Amino acid sequence: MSDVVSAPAVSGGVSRSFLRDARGLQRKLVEEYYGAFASVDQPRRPVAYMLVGGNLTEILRSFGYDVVFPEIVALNCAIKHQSLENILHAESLGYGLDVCGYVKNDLGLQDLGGKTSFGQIPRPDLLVCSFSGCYVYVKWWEALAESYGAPLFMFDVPYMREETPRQEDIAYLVSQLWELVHLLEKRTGRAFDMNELKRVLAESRRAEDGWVEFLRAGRLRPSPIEAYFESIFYMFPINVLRGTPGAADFYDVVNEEVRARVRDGNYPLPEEKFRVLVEGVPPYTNYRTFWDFFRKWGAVSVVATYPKVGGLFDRGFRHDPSRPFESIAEYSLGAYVNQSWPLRRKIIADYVKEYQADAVIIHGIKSCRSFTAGQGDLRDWLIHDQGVPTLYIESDHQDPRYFAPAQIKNRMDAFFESLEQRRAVAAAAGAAPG
Amino acid sequence: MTAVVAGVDIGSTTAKCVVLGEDSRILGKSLSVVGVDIVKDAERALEAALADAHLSRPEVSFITGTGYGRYKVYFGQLVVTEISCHARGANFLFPGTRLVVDIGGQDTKAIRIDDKGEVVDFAMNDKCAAGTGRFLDVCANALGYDVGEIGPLSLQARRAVKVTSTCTVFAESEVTSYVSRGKDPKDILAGLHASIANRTLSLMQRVGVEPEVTFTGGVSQNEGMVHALHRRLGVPVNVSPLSQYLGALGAALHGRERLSGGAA
Amino acid sequence: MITGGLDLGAGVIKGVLLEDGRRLLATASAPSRGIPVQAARHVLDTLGETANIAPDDIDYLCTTGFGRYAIPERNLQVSDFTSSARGAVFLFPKTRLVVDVGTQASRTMSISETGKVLKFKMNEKCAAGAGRFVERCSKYLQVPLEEMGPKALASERPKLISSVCAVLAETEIINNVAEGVPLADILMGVFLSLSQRAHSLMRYVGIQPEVTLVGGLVRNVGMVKALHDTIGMDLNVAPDAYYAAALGSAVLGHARLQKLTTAPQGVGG
Amino acid sequence: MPELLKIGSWAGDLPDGEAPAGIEISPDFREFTEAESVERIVHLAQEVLADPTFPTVRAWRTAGGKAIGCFPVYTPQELVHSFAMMPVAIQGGGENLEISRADAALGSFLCSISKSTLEMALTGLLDPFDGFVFPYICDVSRNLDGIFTRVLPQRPSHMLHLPQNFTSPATIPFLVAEYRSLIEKLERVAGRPFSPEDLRASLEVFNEQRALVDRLVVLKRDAPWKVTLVEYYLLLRLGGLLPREVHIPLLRRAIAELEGRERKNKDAIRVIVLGPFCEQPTLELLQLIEDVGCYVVGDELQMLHRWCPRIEPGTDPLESLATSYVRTPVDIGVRSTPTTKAAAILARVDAAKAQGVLFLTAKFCEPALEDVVLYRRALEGRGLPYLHMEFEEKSTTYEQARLQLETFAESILFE
Repeated sequence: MSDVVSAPAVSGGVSRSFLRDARGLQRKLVEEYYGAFASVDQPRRPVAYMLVGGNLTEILRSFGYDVVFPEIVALNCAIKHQSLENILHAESLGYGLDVCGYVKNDLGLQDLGGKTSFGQIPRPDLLVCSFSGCYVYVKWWEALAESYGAPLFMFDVPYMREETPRQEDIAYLVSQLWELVHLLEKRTGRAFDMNELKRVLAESRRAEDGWVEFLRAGRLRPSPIEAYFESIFYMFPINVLRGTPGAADFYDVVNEEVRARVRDGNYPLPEEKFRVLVEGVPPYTNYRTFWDFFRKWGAVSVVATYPKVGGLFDRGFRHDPSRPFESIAEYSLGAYVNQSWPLRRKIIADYVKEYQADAVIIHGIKSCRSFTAGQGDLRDWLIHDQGVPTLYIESDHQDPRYFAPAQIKNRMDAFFESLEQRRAVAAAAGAAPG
Repeated sequence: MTAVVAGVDIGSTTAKCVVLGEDSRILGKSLSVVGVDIVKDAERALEAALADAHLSRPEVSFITGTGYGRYKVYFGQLVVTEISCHARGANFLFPGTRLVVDIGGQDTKAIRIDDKGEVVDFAMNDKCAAGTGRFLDVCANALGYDVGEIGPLSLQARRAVKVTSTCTVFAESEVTSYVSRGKDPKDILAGLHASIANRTLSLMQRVGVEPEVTFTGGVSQNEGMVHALHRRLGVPVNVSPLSQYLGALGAALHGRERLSGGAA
Repeated sequence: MITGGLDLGAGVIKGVLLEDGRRLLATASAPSRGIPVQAARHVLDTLGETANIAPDDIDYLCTTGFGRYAIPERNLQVSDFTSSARGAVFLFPKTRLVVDVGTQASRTMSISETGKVLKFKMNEKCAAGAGRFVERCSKYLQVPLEEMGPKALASERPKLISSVCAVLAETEIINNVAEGVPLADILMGVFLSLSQRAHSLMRYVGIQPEVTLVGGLVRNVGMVKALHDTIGMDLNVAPDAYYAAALGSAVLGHARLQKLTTAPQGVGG
Repeated sequence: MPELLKIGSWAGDLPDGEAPAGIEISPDFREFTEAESVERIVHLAQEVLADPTFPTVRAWRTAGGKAIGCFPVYTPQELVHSFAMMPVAIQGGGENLEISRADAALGSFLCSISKSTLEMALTGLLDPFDGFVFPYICDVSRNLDGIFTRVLPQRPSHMLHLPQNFTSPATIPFLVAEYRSLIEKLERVAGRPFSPEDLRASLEVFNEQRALVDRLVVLKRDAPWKVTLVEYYLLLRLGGLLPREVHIPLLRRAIAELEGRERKNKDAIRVIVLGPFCEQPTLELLQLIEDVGCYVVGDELQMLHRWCPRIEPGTDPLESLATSYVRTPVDIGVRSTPTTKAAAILARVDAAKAQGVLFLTAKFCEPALEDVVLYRRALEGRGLPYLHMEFEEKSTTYEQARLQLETFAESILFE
């Protein structure tokens, strides 16, 4: 298993030690995770499929389940240029051109037998659908339930329209969580162990602290981290391995490395010319190309919204062993795409200030209407109401047919060129006598 | 400093070059079709413009490349995107310009600029080539016209038909279907122009419509399109016979600034 | 009995004359130039000249294609799918899957032994215009249309085009040219990309032998090779398959005519 | 001068034309109340649809009424009605609306109805409304609410979360709480408090409308030659554009006429149309389906009026309303019932004696697109033919649609 998902090599003026320790450890964790599924015939533990947004990892883990996230499998396929084949297969099954690429990649992959270059994806014993922020989740899990006949638990999470959830929302979620617990007791023949759940939650909390420390490093000038391209790799433990000691330890290593970077002056780019906020899902199929478009201009993403799809930990939320069910309910409500547009706008405005971003790059994707519908209005609001230079580009996260490199590059070049020009003009005006 | 500068704009279909004298007078220009060898095409565009200016290569102190093929202008000293170049070029020709609309072969741009010709904000066609020059090209072809003829013809329309397809490929079948239903080609052409004007307005609204509006790019030479845009916008639109050269002109101007140690 | 079949496509009008539903007497085609009626008349005249038959000698005329309703003297009109299927079965009786890579649309259909359409699918938006796309590439790359296929065969490392938009795909080709990709690889890339799209349509209706290629690009060796390589299966290819839809409509016309002549009381005016 | 119709607290099932106390209905609706023939009603409906300025809503306002725009599908219009406000179906801008600003705000890959609805908001066409309800039937509808709060800040918009967990005992209480949040906003717009009694009366009004709609649906299923698809559609469509008190008698008259109609039963194939539960196809496309030789004997058009059968007001009408969504709704692509869905479709096919299924999905409508595969498998299992086509609000040419529909009909009719 040497061929695993890993961060692309960073070239050009970057110290070779940048990303080294954390990246190596991340690679190892990914390898171990998929490696554990290698033996499909005799899975040691039952497998639950889950979705990243509002996931219930802790509860499933407390019952000894292994968790598989088809979204993450799909994105790994896309990075490794295996998504198109799966997508085309799904289209031959009847999934239309405009169905989400995650769904098509996954259902195509499943129909082809679940084999990837990073391991065999096991079949589910249970499908847990957290309907949190994405309607397609519901449709996707319906399709999986139909093809596997595995039981589906629908965890219905209300959309957040106010900053604080209503009491009725929490009560609704807690009631559903207990129903899940009863279902798991029935399926595993094990009694629910509250102490075990609390122990898992404590590990989650420790990982969350570490993850937030990493994210907040983007507030430094220059930023020692790449909050979009680098974070994407470090999202794996917080989303997939949360609740394990390994996840929590991982962020200790990451943060140690980030501190060393600051100490040694080892930054993502030799010169941080532009600090940008990136909103939207990355084009995984052309990840490296896209990153190059930033690097070329000395642009470092110091904060990004995409790493918050698994939870807005940096805005204060933590899993809490003293309020296990309530805090899980709050977690599920708190996924980034489960926030209404007024709340999303506020988060972005706060980020721009907090991280001193010079500009915002919005990457809209064809697949995800939840994330994307309204990003044009967001662009308008940022430019006209907030005075933040903003660029909006579109492609897809899974389907390489929608990534037009020449067009995207042209827009990025023009955008940074104009930022540079304006900065030069401002500097000239500032330097002018009188 | 007696410097002659040149700008070379390698677009998707044509290569343009402008040679500027020190008083920013246009000494020479060229326009040629781009073929399979872009590097050579860029060379040729420069040579042709120099011939037009009666100058030789060593007399040019600075060359800037722009357009899709800008990285193929190997002999240049600077590359700038056509967005910055159109902004600078429009400001040069019409100093009051605040919004530049460029309809090219592969894409359409709306660029908001300030009084110095700096880009404040821009928007380009998303997703696909809907509403670009290629759209007119393909439809002209389907109707059996040369792309140069369709603008004037569209102005003779009595009642424009509604063209709803924004996809270039599908617009073609829409056009064919109108023909088979016996619609007047002039009315179809008027409909096509109105459809592009509408898409263009949508782009312009993204950056904010503010007079003066300067219309550039190959399609700006199409009077039917100028008319359709004017009608849709309700404000006059600046058009110059030099519009096609605006990218190259802007590139040359950027080069001049760089040479004089200015903002570029 | 002589039946005529006319396929009024958006780009080209094709026609055939068929004797007794079996023997192909003549084929002819002409560009439609947006005026199908005139071009269709011209095709009918050419067919008559070739077969040495006066226009009145055509007993039954069946039309198909985009302009099938445009010809007032037609006796019957059928959809392109129905006619192409019959045409394919006429040429290759064991056909179960028909693929038509046409000027404005690609389509595919699975058929029964009798040539009845079972399932069919045509390309969606953003993936259209296969034939037109090849024409544009020909113009762009300055390679005559008839040379594109043979030239593509020399390709060693085809350069696939990813974009689903025909116009953006052109931009990609321009970039490939700029990056110095050999012409043969670009050309084969074009054909392979089109084949892949046709392949996904074929997979949707279900692939089973025999597969017969009909329509606009049947004469293009590059396209045939690309399709063959993509589906990994032998394809029925015949020069007359270019006329499959016209042929199929003549076949259907003959069947209808027979029915009418054996049951004359059923003819309504 | 005829008596003005009035609306307000309806007690029970009033006969036609009898006016309860409440807001007066503008005489502008006289055309509808007096329209005697289906032909005349269809003509009026086409006029209303061709006018993007919501003439019926403006007429309602001139009499002092307030109006709430309701996005499809499972919107509890009864709640709006109980405040004596007019619930109006927001179903896109139709083929004549030019989209120029909404594209920029939304992004490229979205359905027509979302773009035209936002375009209407940006161009003042929604000014006759006092508020909007967007049910969570998909992410686009949900996000529209958030965009509306910015582009129309003076008109309250409410995103209604529709639960997808139908087995939890906590679902109905949650939905009641959801409705209460909506009620709070409606109270502010209406300037009067919520009354369970008024809701009870409103439920009865809608029950009457539903019963009539159901009668029309059954007529279309059992005797499709008596009512064309366009007539059927327009009669239903008016239901979301007229005060219910105007629509109900109109529909009753129309159905009586249609049931008595003498028309020839043509040799056409019987099909069910699935998919257009939110965005609606153009009239031309609907007509084309029948022109090529199909009788539509089942469909998902105008689901806003048909999403559940009769609702018994019960002791707590609000809870009854919530229960109707959770327990007894009509399942369409935007409600999750994975294990029963395919079987339900086959049952519908059987009940309608359909020979094939036409999936008519709006371009970019993801929920509809995803269900196609599920249904496709079920239909193939039974050897039933189907055709999948996409539509958009703006279409002027139908060659491709005609070609596919003709082939579909030919493939079923001919050997």
